[in-house]
Amino acid sequence: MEFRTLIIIMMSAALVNNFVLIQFLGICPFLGVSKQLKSATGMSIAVIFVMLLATAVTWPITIFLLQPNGIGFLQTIVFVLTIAALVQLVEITLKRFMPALYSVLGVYLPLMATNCAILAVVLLNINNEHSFVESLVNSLGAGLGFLLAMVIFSGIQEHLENADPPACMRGLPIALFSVAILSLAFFGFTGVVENLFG
Amino acid sequence: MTRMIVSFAPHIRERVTTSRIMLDVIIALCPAFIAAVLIFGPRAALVTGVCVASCVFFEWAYQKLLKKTITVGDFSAVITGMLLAFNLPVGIPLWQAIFGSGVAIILVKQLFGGIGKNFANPAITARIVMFISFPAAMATWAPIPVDAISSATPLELIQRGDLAALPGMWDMFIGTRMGSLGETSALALLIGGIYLLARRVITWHIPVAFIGTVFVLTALLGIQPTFQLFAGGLLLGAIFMATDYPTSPQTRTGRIIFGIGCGVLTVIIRAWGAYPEGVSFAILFMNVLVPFINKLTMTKPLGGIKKKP
Amino acid sequence: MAPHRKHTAGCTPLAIPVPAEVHIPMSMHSGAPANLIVGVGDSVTVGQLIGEAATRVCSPVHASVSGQIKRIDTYDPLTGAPAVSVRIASDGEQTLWEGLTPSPVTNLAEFLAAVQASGVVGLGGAGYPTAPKLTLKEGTKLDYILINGAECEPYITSDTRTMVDHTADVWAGALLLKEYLGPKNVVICIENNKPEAIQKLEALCAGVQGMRVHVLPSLYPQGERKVLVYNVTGRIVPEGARLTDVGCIVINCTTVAVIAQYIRTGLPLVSRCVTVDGSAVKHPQNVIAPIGTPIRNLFEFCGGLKDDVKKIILGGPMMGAAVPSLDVPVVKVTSAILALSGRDAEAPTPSACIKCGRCVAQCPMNLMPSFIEDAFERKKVELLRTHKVNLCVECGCCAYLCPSKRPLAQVMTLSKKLLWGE
Amino acid sequence: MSKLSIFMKGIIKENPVLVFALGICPALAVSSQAVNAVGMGLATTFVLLCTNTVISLLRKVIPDKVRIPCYIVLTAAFVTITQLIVKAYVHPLYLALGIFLPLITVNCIIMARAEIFAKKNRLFDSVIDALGMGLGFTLALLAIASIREIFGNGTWFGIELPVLAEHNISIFMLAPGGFIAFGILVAIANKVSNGRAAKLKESGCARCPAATACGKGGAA
Repeated sequence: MEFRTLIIIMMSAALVNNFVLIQFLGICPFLGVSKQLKSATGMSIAVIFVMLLATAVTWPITIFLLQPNGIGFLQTIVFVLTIAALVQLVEITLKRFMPALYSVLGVYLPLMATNCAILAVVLLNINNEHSFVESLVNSLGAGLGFLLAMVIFSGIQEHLENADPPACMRGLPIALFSVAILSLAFFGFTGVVENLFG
Repeated sequence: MTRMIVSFAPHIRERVTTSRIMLDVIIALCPAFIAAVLIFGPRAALVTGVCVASCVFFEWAYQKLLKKTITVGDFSAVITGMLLAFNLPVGIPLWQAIFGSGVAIILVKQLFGGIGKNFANPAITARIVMFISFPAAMATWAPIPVDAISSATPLELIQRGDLAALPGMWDMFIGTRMGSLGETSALALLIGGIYLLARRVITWHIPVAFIGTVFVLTALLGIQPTFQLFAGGLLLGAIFMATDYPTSPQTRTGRIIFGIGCGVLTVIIRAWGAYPEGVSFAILFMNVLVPFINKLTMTKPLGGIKKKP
Repeated sequence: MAPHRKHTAGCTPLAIPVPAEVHIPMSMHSGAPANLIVGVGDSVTVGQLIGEAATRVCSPVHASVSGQIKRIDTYDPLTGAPAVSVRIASDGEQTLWEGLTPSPVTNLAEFLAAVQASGVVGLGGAGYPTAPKLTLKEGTKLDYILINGAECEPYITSDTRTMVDHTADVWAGALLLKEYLGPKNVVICIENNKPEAIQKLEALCAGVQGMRVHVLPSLYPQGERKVLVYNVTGRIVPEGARLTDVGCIVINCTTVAVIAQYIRTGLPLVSRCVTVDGSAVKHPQNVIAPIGTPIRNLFEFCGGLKDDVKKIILGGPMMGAAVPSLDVPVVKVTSAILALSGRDAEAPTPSACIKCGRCVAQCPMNLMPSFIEDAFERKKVELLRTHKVNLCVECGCCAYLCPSKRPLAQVMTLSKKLLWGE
Repeated sequence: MSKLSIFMKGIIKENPVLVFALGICPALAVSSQAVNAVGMGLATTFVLLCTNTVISLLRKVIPDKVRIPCYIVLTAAFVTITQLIVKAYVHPLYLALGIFLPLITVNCIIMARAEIFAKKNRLFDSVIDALGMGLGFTLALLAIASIREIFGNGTWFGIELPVLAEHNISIFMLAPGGFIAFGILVAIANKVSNGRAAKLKESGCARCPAATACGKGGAA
């Protein structure tokens, strides 16, 4: 598969059907952790890191282990367990070998276990029958989309601190309305990726 | 002995007030309004009137309901109404215009705390909401649907590729072409823009950066640069929408970056996007980036030493 | 930017009749207050020392009228804060103190002693004692002495009158500064809306090496120290540093004139030229008043106040302080007293900030007042520090320009206090 | 606590979606059609019911150190079972839910209820709690879905509504509409419980299973 389709997959996962803003995946951490730019970027890098790793591990398992011997329905359990184990493994190795990186990502790694976005990416890769490289690129695109949405939303969250919505709208509701406006902005990219690279 | 007022310095203030500025913007919008009525007939005035009335009503009702100080007097709701109307085709059903005004005033502006507190431009966001919610109504440009060819905007014609049916440059400049109410007459918009610049309500940075980038990029891509300037909502967006105070950066360099960003996104969407018109999406996306632009282009205080954080 | 309204530029200052009583506070300068050395009942004469300098950064206080000490008050008449102030009932003769002798000056030490003895402080409004300001640390390379004749505040013309009427004193003072402090060049900075002063001083400067007049566009706040240094010499005073660290000294032209007068006649700073103006004053003009005279006398001398007077200001309209009553005395730094009536006295009701960016574009110190206001409302000290609100010189431009009439200057001052409080 | 109060708690006072903002992903994603929303709600309730029963039965058996992985395995197992049942009997729902059916395993509500309630209480209470929470979740989803479908499509459960059918605002069917509808409902929940919900949300962080590991505030 040449370079062009890879770019299309990645850009469409990042912009056109952005995981958080269009497909509603990973909203809990998105709303919770994006109060400051530092924690937002830390979280997003952790998400990209674990997404790539999870895809790299789960794709071979399904293709070579599950599907040949017809136990594809075990997919869900296997994926969830591998992600949880992976997160634990990564946390230990990072703490041991790369303390600097750990100080940035370490706090968010346990959150990955219950993060819908990561499981979703992995499941989508299998459902859309992507090849190994395509699914890697797809999760990279999804991660970048998550990073883009998180970083922009952390800017808005800081702006929201100066806004004074009505009493019952403070906190989550006003954040949700801001995300609604943000996802409106992402609608503009429909069609751009296909024509630009297609 | 009369009681003296003891208040903090400075004790003299410039005469300009917020409502004075907003009045200037309304005056600047009048030429475009007159052009719209001349080109599209009396229904243009009806649509604008309905939009302005509903915007003012929604703002008044919201503030009354929540017992806030009524700020309808600063004409900002009137401007949002006019700008929203200028972004709509003349044949738009009135209930959709009222819904758009509701979204613009309540969802985008008042919920965040009224004037100055919103991060997205109310008129632009409402236009996009309507553009996505009522695709059919937002795409019929002539009041009575004349044959399909002539009732398409220049940008749609370019996208379809039949360049023969494009109106001449003079029509584009005067505005006798298909398009939303306020965006067609380039002449009227330029008059308004010059008035705003003369009254120092807006600075040249955003419009010039925006239009300049679009001109340069379309020239590079070779899709009729001069034509693109007058087509679509570029002039209306660059002069009136992108320069909206709370949703654009406050520093000079910030405004230039904002303008260039809007220009780049507009050309990307116009050249390759699914929608023919990219100005509104470009402005909304750049509005969302304004907190970062403000942070990046913080002015360097005279003598301020950059301490390592 | 701010209108100039220099109505009283043309009229030469007239001395007001000697007031019945003067009220002289011991602290008319920034720094420690002076120690009172006279008691109730002592009779004093004009120019007699009544308060000696307590610390290095302090300035002596002299009696401005001859008469008897009536009472020692324990409050500062301007601010009402606890401080020592003296009330002297004048006998009307204005007999000079017999000890007044011109003190010839031969070297730097004698010059600085004379400056300290004259009781002169920064008369531009800062009120920093001039002697400690001129005593430089060892090895400070002094390139410029800028004699500040900018006087950019609207209404005020007392400096202009000093430069026009006492040009010789200003010139003599400048020569003294050049001789004893040895700067590379002395620059007299005047705004271009004072042609008479420029023409007179340029005539004197002609041909003298190292002395020149620098004409500046008349823009508020041209006279602000750091702005003046930047506009004339192009040097930027870094945060936390003093002007001498960039080899400059800014000194007000009236201060220079008073130094020269003291050295010539021996009379310390006992009276000063005050502009009386404003929309509620019948005949605005410049007057010469002994220090400590209640401003009531000055207003009466200028034909009294119109009945719709609403606000009395000590100093200029941009940085001056509004005072509640007419009994407040003239002090060393009072360059003007204004009486505003009706509409322009009312404090306008602020509306929501529309983020128009006018204050950001106008701030002379390149700060961002609208962001600082947002940070102050949320009490975010870290953000205030990054916005460097400590560099704000409180010139009032941001509040002047704000279309929503928000009290930005006040917010900047409160933010600075919040930052220092940390 | 009386049995009824456990049940009612889940629906109004401590509604998982509107008060604790748990399980927002499925709540927004699947709520464009009322039918799918109810389907999703019932599927989640079924899974919650099973996990709660099993966990409360085994609460003395599962060692505390390893409880989180056990819960994950249990939930994943029951989700797979529901997935197969739905695929077999209600195929259109299976197609509509798409990847959100397997995503129930990562749904915070199940982990939260297991962590807070099931592992401490007897079987009967856990079952009632599961039903209450499940119903609360379904009702919340239904509320969001009806707002979105009525305004967006002019229909409700597929039935054409008289006036609204011609005047539908199709943005409610899309992503921004989802956020707005959910925002409105959370605002109403805050208004009704006048502020108590907001306070609970702050403490909601303690209920989220990752809170112990995450240690950083604001993860709810």
